[in-house]
Amino acid sequence: MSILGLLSQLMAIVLALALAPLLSGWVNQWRARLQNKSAPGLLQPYRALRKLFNKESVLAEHASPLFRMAPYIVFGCMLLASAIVPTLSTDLPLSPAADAIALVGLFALARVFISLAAMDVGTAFGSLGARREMLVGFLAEPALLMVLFCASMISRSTSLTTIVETLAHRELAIYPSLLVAGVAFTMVSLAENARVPVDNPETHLELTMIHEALILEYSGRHLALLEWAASLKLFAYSCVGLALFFPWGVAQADAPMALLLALFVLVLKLAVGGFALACVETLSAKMRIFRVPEFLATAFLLAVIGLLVNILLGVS
Amino acid sequence: MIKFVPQLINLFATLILMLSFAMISQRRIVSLINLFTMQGAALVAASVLLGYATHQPDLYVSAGLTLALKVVLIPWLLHRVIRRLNVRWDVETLINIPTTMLVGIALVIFSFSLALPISRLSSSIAGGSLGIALACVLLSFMMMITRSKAVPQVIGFLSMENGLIFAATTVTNGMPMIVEFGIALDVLVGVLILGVFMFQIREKFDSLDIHNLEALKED
Amino acid sequence: MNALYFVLGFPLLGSAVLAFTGHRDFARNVNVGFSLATFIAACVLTAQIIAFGPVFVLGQQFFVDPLNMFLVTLTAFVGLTTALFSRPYMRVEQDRGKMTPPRMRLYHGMYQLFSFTMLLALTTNNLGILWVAMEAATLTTVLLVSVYRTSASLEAAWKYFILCGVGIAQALFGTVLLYMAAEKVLGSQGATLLWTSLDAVKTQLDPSIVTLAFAFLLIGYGAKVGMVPLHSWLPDAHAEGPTPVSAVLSGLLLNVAMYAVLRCKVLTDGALQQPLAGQLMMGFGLLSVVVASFFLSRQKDVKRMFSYSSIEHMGLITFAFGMGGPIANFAGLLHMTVHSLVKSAIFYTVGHATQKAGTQVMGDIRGLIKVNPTVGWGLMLGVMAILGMPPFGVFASEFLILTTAMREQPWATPFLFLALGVAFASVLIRVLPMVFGETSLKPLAHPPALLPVFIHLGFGLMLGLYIPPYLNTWYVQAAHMLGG
Amino acid sequence: MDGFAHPTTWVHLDWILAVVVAWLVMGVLGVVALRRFQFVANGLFPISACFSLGLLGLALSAMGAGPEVAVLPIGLPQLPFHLRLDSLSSFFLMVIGGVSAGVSAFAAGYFRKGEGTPPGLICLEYHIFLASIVLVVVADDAYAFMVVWETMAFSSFFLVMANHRIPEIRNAGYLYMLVAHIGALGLLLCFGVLQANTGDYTFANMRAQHLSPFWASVAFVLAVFGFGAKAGLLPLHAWLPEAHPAAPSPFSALMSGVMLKIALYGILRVSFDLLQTRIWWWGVLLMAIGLATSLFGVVFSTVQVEMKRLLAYSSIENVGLMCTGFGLSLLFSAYGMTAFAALAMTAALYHVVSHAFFKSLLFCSTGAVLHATGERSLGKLGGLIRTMPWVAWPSLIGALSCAGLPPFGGFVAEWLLLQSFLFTTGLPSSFLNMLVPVVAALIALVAALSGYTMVKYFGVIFLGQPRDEKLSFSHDADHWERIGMLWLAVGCVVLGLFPNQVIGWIDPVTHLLVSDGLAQAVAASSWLLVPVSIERASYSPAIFLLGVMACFALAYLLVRRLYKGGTRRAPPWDCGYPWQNARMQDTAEGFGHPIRQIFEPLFRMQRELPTPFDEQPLYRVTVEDPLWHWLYLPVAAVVERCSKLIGLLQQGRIAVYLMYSFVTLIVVLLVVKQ
Repeated sequence: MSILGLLSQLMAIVLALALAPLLSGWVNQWRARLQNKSAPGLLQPYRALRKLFNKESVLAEHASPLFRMAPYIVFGCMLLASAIVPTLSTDLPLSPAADAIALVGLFALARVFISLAAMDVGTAFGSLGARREMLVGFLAEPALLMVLFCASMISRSTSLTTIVETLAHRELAIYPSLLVAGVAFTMVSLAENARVPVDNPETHLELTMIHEALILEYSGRHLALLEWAASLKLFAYSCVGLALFFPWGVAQADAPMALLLALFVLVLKLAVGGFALACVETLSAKMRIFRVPEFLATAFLLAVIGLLVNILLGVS
Repeated sequence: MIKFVPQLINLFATLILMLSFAMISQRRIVSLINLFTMQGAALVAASVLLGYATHQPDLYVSAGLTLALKVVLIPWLLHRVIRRLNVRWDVETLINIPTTMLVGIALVIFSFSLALPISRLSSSIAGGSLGIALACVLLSFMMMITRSKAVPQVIGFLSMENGLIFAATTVTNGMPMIVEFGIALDVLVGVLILGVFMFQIREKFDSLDIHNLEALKED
Repeated sequence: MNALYFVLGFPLLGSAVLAFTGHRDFARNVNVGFSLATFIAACVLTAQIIAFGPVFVLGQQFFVDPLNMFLVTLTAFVGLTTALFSRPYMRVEQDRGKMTPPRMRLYHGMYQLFSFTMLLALTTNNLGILWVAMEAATLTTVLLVSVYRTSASLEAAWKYFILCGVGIAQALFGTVLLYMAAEKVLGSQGATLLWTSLDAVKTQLDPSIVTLAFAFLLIGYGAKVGMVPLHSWLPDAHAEGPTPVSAVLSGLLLNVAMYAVLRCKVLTDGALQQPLAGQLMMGFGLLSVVVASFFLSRQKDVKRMFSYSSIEHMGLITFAFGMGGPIANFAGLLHMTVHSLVKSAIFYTVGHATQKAGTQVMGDIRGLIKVNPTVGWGLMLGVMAILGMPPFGVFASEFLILTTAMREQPWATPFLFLALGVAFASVLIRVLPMVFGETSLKPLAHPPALLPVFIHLGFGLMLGLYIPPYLNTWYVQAAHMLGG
Repeated sequence: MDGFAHPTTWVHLDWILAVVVAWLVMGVLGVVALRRFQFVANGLFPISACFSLGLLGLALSAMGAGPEVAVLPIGLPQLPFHLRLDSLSSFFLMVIGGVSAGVSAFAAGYFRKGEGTPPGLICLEYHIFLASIVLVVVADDAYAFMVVWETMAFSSFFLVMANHRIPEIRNAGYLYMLVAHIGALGLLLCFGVLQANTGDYTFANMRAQHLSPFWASVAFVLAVFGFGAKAGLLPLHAWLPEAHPAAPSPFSALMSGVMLKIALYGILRVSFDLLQTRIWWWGVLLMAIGLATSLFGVVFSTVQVEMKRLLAYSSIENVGLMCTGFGLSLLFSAYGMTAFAALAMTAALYHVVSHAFFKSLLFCSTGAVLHATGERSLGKLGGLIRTMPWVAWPSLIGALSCAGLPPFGGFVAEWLLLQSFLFTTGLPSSFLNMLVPVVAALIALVAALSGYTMVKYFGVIFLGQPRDEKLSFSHDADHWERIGMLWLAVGCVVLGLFPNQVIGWIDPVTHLLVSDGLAQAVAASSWLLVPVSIERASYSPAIFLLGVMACFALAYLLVRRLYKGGTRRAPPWDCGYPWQNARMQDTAEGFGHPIRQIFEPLFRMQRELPTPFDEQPLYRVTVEDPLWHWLYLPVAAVVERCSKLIGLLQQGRIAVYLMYSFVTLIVVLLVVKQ
């Protein structure tokens, strides 16, 4: 538990909190520009959060304590997830606490709580959203697990820090299984973060919305927390993607000065990632809800094929 | 005289076989009962001859017993039953007579081939008659199967008893007295019960046809 | 003065007394009294046998050894409990006018005579007398089966008499052949038909004659045991007579017939070196188990169903004795005891149930537990026992039979597995609606005598969990005596 | 009880027998006081719960101790009941003790006056059931095992038939008893093979036998068939969703939580302990059956509309997962990789314990709901969290644990299982290596789907608006029921947060079965669960929970200081449609609709669509188990046809009967002639 480790852990958490809204703001800005609309400010999400934090929170008459507790739990899970994923350096005291499978479990826990909270209110929209969220969830989770398995096959370990270390500091070799797993991962992250092909983050149209339906009943500070958690989730997913597929530039345990360099590299990578996401969103149209299972099933099979390829080619 | 006795015994044995063959092909009940009486008489004669040949007094006792039962008492009883229930019309058979005859011959051949190896070893003078006794038993068995009236079935059963008694006396020179007596008693009581039954069946179904005794079956 | 005289004397005396006073009220208690006397005499005889070992009585005419000793006690005991059961049963039958005074006289007289013939068959040493006693047993029960004078009972009695008469005749032919084979070895003085003398000299008997003799004896007595191709009379006879008669027929007469087959098997095994007798019995046993279990699922009448279940259990016993070997014989003997105890208990409860419902058709008997919990639970536990559920003794013997069969005759186990499974399915599906669920039955006028049922089930449970040492020595000695 | 030493010098086994005797006395007391409802409910059941706690303590203390042997005088003369307590049986005793304590306490509050069979009789059957379960686990010879095995089935049959007035319950009881008996017949034959013609049925003798691979495989397949029938593995599972909902809830909790595990104990005892030879395809067979069962179970549990059937199918799914774990461990030990075999075995055993706790908790909660509302179908429930908080929160813990979510026991078991699957790449045969992705993927899918089911279960019952007016005045669980559910919930949480301690208990069992254990790897780091090595994988539930709680507190403080606005209560957002009512919430069928659509070929559905002219349009879809029409009904039809054929044998004519005996005589004479 070196001091430096503790420092890097704290930095990671603060960084996540700060950068997450910025990342979603950046993506929204690029999306608007690509659709040649006038783009909202880069700091728009921060202003929205401050506004929501000051508004009065309206609760449904018979909302149970679960309804009020859910936002905090979801926010806590997302924060812990982004703390676990090695973004700046691999010397994180918290990372032995949870490996890849625990990370997937964490996302599942958050999803279950937000769905239960949505059903708690008892309106048609809430339960409809919960059902759709669970539908997406139960297909995306195994796919994500397979992707993580594929990566752990290569580094013979499921703890994220070891994966990053082995991939980053081994000689540059092209792993075909990682290519296939990468495609699967992008499809899963699109579904999980309610991006366009699966669900439109901004829409409030009852028939199409999945993520929005869950947080329909929330307002005031609870809504703020959930919005922040959503952006944190996007941030965590992109960090996992970077850790698995573009691990270079992450600081080692014994190189404190490298933290600054790692920060710069991380911001650059996130920017490029954000832009790519915006392009994907503008290029693809939203699918019918009954097409989503096929979309996710293909992701799932791609991940399994990645694993098979990994075994077939017999990584050393 | 002594040396004639084995041939005489074999003669009576063949007579019994021929009678049971005739009983199979008989159509009328009254003549069926007469044939059965004749078979009983032949059996008595055989046991008397055997008793004389092997100097065993208890064979005479068993012959007397058979005479009393199979030749006198049971035929009289059957005739009385037939008169009381006026069952005079002839015997209905399930399969026609010629086929029963063919089956009968096949049975005789089978029982002979079965009994041949044994009869060679038998010590008693009438060893050969084991095959005939077995044939009688099988023929009367087959008669019971092919008859559809109660009285012919009873007669079949009794002629089977005849066959068995004949086997007992010829093959082993008679069984101990107590056993003979027991067998005779059982046969007598059996016939009495059958008679009682016939009255009840007659009164319940007002006919002695076995066909109406077919209610108990798996539907 | 050996206790055997009393064992045989009391039922003979009882039948004489009851033949004249059978129709009176106290006749029922007299019947119970005589059965109790016979049972006590049997216990005294058992004590003697335990003390002094096998004994000859009346100059070798009667011979009592471990094999028939426990059967004698069992017969006397079940005779006593059936008498106890028939007291309320017959009173209800009388109230309903189905049993007129002459029929009551016939019933009580024949009942005692029937137990006399069975005890005689068990204890006699002379094969001829054994045959006569078996024939007499058939005669006494034929009248009992047709006592109700309905067309069905008449038909059942007729078939019973004809088929068993033919069977017994073949047994006589077998005895004659045995007599012939023995005479060649022992000379022609009277002792040749005594089983003990035959047993002493069985290795020198001529194999071909003894095989032919065993074939006839197996077919003859097999008809009485109810082996499948010869079983057709059994369901009709056991279902049509009054229930105490069916209980005694199913419980005891089948055991006595099996005892006779066993006596002959011992001689045949001695004469022939190769196990032909065992293989024949296994064949018949397996056929009986499989065919009877498939019959079970088609039954509508409760007593017919349980008589088919008797055929199935006797098939299992024949298969066990056919396999031979100490464990299989032990299992066969245990199965005989427990089967007669549990089957008679079932017939008692079924008797009361049919009287309550007024019909034997299972479709009309519903919700016994609701109407009379003791009858309902008695029937449920009895059926579970007969189907081989563990705490009861039937499971113990089935366990031994199946496990030895698995290794010695693996080819037979799929058939046994199939048969036991189908039997379990078909009996349970009929009994469950009878015992559970809503009901429309009215309680009986006279309280049912259910003490015998729970005594029997108690013994069945005991035999399943703890076999007393002296009973165990009996079985081991008898199993050893049966060869292997 | 031969040679009963003074109580103080009793060994664990004697104390366990004392508990068993105590239970039987409880049962008899119950029957004696048949109608005195108060005495039975508040007197007997709580005491038996204390005895269960005693059993739990005994099992824990006996875990490390060496095997103890005892002989009871009852049983066949040459074969008295042999009993043996080794680490495997003490592990399962721990499961029995823990779960039955909670369930007995819950049952104390569960009984109401005048329902079904008198509580005294149920008390007897219940305690015979408990006693026989304990004896099954310590039985050490074939006869004792079979006797107590079927007594367990026998007594649970009567429990299932508790309220036998309803015809469906009678049919369920019949099916249950039939499959149990057929399974037991299979076991009988398996023990017949194991005794290898020596006539000695003790397990010690069976261990000493060296069976040829053929006979060993026959024994193994028979054991899997026999125990599978009882555990509810795929082809023979049809009785489980019928029987468990039919029984009163506390007993279906015990049957689901414990009795299915006893069947798995049987598979473990035969395949790992009695059979010395281990062949690799055994593992593959067990894994295949396990996977098929779990996938089938979970898919069907998502589409159920009756809460207890939903839980029964989810029990099938969990049993399937455990079987997969055992199969993998068997595969590893067949290739001699004991360390990985120990990992897979620990995963499966962990799943056994956690499933026992959370499934009985869920069944108890359905029991409480059923008693409060008298309604068992999900379509008429909802919003019970407000009127029954004491039932809702423990069942939330149960649901999350069943879904396999991180802080609870279910997740640890899944985590270990997935870890063990990562090592199959070390297997020599390439075909088995291909196994990894397929099986791992299926397990992940099954875990995710069970999450889906649990959201449906908890959401539809406890959250949202009550779908029926009479639900609003449903009373909460009484104090006994609360104690029972709290005890089980605490069990789930402890299993979730302290895996190292639990693996310490499981270690002697894995040492017994696959002669290797995780203990030394796990003991190295007290708070961190490291199955093989630190860099390979590690998971620490305590830190994990601490992390989440810390973030929770951070957010709460952050918001509390920053936030100035208050909170206001208002009617829920109705998007401009004022006549929204409770019926408009998503129903149970609705929630299951996507699964029905995706896994369409697996179901057998009858759909009743209303015609446009109906004034009362009714939409109903009934989902049936396809195996009924592929396996069970054809078998019944074949039996029916055979018995009809054989029925012709008995066709009434005496001449035909005489023909039978005549032909038999001829045939036998021919046979004898040669």
